[in-house]
Amino acid sequence: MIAGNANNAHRNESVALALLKSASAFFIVSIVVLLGYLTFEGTKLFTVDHKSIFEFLFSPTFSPDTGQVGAAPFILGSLFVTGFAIAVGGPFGLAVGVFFSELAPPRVAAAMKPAIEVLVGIPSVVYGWLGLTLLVPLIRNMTGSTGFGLLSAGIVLSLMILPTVISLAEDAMRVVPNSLREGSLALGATRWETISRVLVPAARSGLAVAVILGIARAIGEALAIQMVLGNSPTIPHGLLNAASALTSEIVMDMGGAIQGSVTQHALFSMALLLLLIAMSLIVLVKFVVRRAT
Amino acid sequence: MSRFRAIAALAAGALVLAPQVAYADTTITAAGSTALLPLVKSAAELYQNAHSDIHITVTGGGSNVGIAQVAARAVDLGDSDVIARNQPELVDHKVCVAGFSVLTHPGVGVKNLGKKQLQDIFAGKVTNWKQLGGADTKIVIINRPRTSGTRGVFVHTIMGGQALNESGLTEDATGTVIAAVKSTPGAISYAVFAGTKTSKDGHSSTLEGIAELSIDGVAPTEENVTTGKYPIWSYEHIYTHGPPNKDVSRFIAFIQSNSKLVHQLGYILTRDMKVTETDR
Amino acid sequence: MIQARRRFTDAFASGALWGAACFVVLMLAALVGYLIYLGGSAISWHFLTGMSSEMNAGGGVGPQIYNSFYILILTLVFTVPVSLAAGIYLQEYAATGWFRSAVQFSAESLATVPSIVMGLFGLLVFVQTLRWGFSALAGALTLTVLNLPALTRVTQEALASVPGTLREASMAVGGTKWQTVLRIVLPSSIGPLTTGIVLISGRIFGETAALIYTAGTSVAHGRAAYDLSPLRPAETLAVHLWYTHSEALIPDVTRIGNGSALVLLMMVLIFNVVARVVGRALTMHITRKA
Amino acid sequence: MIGANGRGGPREKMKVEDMNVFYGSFQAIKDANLNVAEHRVTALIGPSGCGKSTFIRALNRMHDLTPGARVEGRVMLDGENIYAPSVDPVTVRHRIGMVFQRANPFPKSIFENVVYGPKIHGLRSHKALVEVAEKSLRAAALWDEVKDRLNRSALDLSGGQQQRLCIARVLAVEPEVILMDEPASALDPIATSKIEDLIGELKRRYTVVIVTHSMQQAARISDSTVFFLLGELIEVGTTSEIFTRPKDKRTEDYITGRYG
Repeated sequence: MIAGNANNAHRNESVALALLKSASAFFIVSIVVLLGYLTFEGTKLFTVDHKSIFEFLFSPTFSPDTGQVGAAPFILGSLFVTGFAIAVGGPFGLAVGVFFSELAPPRVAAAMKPAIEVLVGIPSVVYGWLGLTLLVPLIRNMTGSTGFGLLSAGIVLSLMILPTVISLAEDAMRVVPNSLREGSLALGATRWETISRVLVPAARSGLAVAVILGIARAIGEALAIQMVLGNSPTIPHGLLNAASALTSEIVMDMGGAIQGSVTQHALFSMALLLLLIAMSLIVLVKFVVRRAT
Repeated sequence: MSRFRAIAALAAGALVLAPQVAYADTTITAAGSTALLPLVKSAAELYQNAHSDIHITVTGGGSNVGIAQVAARAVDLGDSDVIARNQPELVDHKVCVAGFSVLTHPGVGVKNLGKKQLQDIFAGKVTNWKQLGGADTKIVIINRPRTSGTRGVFVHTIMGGQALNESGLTEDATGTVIAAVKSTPGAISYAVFAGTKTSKDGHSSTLEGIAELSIDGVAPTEENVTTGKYPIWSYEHIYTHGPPNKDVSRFIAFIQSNSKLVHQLGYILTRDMKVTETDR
Repeated sequence: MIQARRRFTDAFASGALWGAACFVVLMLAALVGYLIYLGGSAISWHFLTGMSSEMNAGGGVGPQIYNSFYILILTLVFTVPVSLAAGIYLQEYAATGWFRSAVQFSAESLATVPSIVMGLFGLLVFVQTLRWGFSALAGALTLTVLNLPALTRVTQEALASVPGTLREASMAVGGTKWQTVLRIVLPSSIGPLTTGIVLISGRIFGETAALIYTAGTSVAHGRAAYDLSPLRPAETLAVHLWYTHSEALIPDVTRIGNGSALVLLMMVLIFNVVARVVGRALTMHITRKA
Repeated sequence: MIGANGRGGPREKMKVEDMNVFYGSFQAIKDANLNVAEHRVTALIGPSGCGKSTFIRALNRMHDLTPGARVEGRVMLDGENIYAPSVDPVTVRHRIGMVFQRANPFPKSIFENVVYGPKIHGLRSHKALVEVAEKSLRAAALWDEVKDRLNRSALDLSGGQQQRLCIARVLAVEPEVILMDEPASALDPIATSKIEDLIGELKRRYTVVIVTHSMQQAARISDSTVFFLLGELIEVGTTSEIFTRPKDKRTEDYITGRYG
């Protein structure tokens, strides 16, 4: 009597669950196919073309037509612009995140936060376009260089990672229990002492995650920096020099790489490297979060 | 539940059917050389005005892009400044000849250079215009990426086996090269006549904001190209994957036969050439 | 003495934080102002609806705007059902277990894949392997994979905002889980769900790197530019902004660029405002809370 | 004599045998045994945290929805174990409805709230749904207050009206047993007394089990009373017995206010 008079609902339930599960499985399939494809294509440089991984990672000459596949200029370029962005945009973003969580009166926060969310939504080409029409001429006039180069790209990227860092930093600060705030203030600490000695240390793993995800955002950015970086496939020796990054080189060369050519294989190796960096950042985030709890 | 099932069926149907939906009319796609781009694009606009049932989309990307994409059947036409080697499936249609200028920022103070001097500049051995008798300005080399046919022609005709120094800027296309040379003091680069010259009443002149160099005293003019005195030129090719179909072949013929357009844009008709490529 | 120094430090630090926040907002205002200044004169009815011209000055971005919306809608058609389903599964069904962890980790990993790498993947799979060529469909499917994680997260958060008591109430009258989700939980989360979907639509609208080698950089001429077929090259507005710059064949590339950048910015603003207003209105309508 | 043990009195509707409930490793209910008489109101009382809510939620398998919760032992409904593997928990909840501590109307119209259950159980005809809605709302003593605004949002109702709507919603699926988890705890005295009057009506057609934090309420409305303490079912008896002659010292202490 209790069992089985809801057969129809039951069948729907299991059909629905099967659908939901297959939609979820699509994620696993996607990442596995993506990783598989990129690993397959990205290792052909070493397995089919017999280039050494050492050359790919450390050689400064990238000229696949003549068989030289050193990606060091791009790796250094990516690391540099990302480092620049996080060195400038990181502290700034953290500060603004702390501000929103701890200092901003609700009305000020309500007015300012939509602005930050607009920043997130601005397409990267628009940042690139602004860099191209505003920043590059400015730097050219101020320094006498071409204006294209690491400095321009670094500044553009700093701005682009701000919203990510700000919102994650704010979230990290907000989960710190109020009792800590009250406890510190009750001991006679000033607001700044409370923030710097109690709240920031308490939120440090969340703040670290904010910075790490800022790095992930920066290292994957392609067009905005491609437009202002100057795209010179050489190892840069100064802030004002043109350079190239992993992402921007892919943008430049991909369309013309003949299927199965060394060039295409090298570009896929670079894409694979980017993916591995991005995924190791995720693992790092997991590690930081796990250690904190 | 039936509603739910209907939605699921629709979604599945959309997924299966979407790729099957075909064009209503004839479509021709072209990609490749940015040196040939002005001609193909202009021709496409004219051709479509006359044939409203034909859709032509044209993109650049560089000669190697054109060859790669036509080989992969991603486009119908692959435009190239250089010959596609070892790809027997590609059929070559020579459409015209293009000359290429060496162009500089107007402030460099140099009007003529020898081939050897050009090699020294582009190999990075000479780094200041002062060393060549010009202004005291750092030389900024602006290259095209490796996929560029213009770059291939330049290296082939001028560099004599030396590698390009790539520490300067790299620009995607003819248009961006010209924009970058205009705005960068000390800049030097190479680009197709169609990009460096403007034509008015049948007379062509150098585009405002840049300077064109003579090479060993020979000015970059159409006449000097046809007689073979000026070194940097090449045949412009349109490749198809196998023999073209009727529509594609008509469009190619339209480009080849439109001498007015070819002249107006700074290209040279193949029949006007007094030398052949092997003479170089 | 010490008190005074502490108070000074406090005031100084607060001032610095205020300064940083104001700087960011002023910077945004400056960027927006600059783009309006640059692009304002470029935008006209003709610019917004006109055919793009590749050789002559005075072209518009009509086909590009059309393609942006076309690809956006196509992407949503694929993304919304899948991420709704995955979000429901993760939030309502899968409490624990290896499958859930695997899905969760896959989603997080997908979320960090750089869009240019996703574009490369799309090129390889849809354009080359499946031989669709550069097409709106290849672009939309690439964007689908790119945006699934974000939309799934939005779904999860929207579902989490529905009080558990409503689920209990449905169960307590004999509702199955699926009935509960479909009839109670989803409708109750419509506000935040809408906000999230519209915000992500804004991002899809402006996406570029993943589209260059999937949807392509060209549009057809004439009325063919407004073709409904998903298997045609479909340059979007954002790609157009990048491509006009990278090709720079158009004589008035600066004007087109400035105008396109401003249109993109305005679209982002519109998407943001719509997301907020509509989401809030729906939430209020549903929950009767002011 | 009215008793919960079924001797000579009313039929036994539900029977709990050796029930243990765990949240993870924490044991919330220890070896509980109970008989629930048909057409009677059984009240569960005890200090907060004593497990009475946990116990009542185990009676219609609501714990299935709580991650980490586990129920051992048997709960018989008309002689069938609702925890048997062949039993569908959804059907169990169809027959054993539940009303919660806080009113939880769906963010839908009053009408849609009431007919939600019948609809998901397959009733399609609009006419039939309208009839069910009126019948249920009348039975929940809400009809006169809402009959003119059935299409207004349920969230526009007052707290007391919302709770009676939730009761109507349960009644609409015609359950046999109604479980109530402190249904009046969030209500003002007037609304509370309406709910109490309603419960008195309901027992003529249904079997009611109610958790209450108020001993006075238990005394007013219930036929038998169960006392819980620290997860243990201490004592069961007729309400008058429990309140006048508790057998267990701990029950007496609670009744006389020593547990606060």
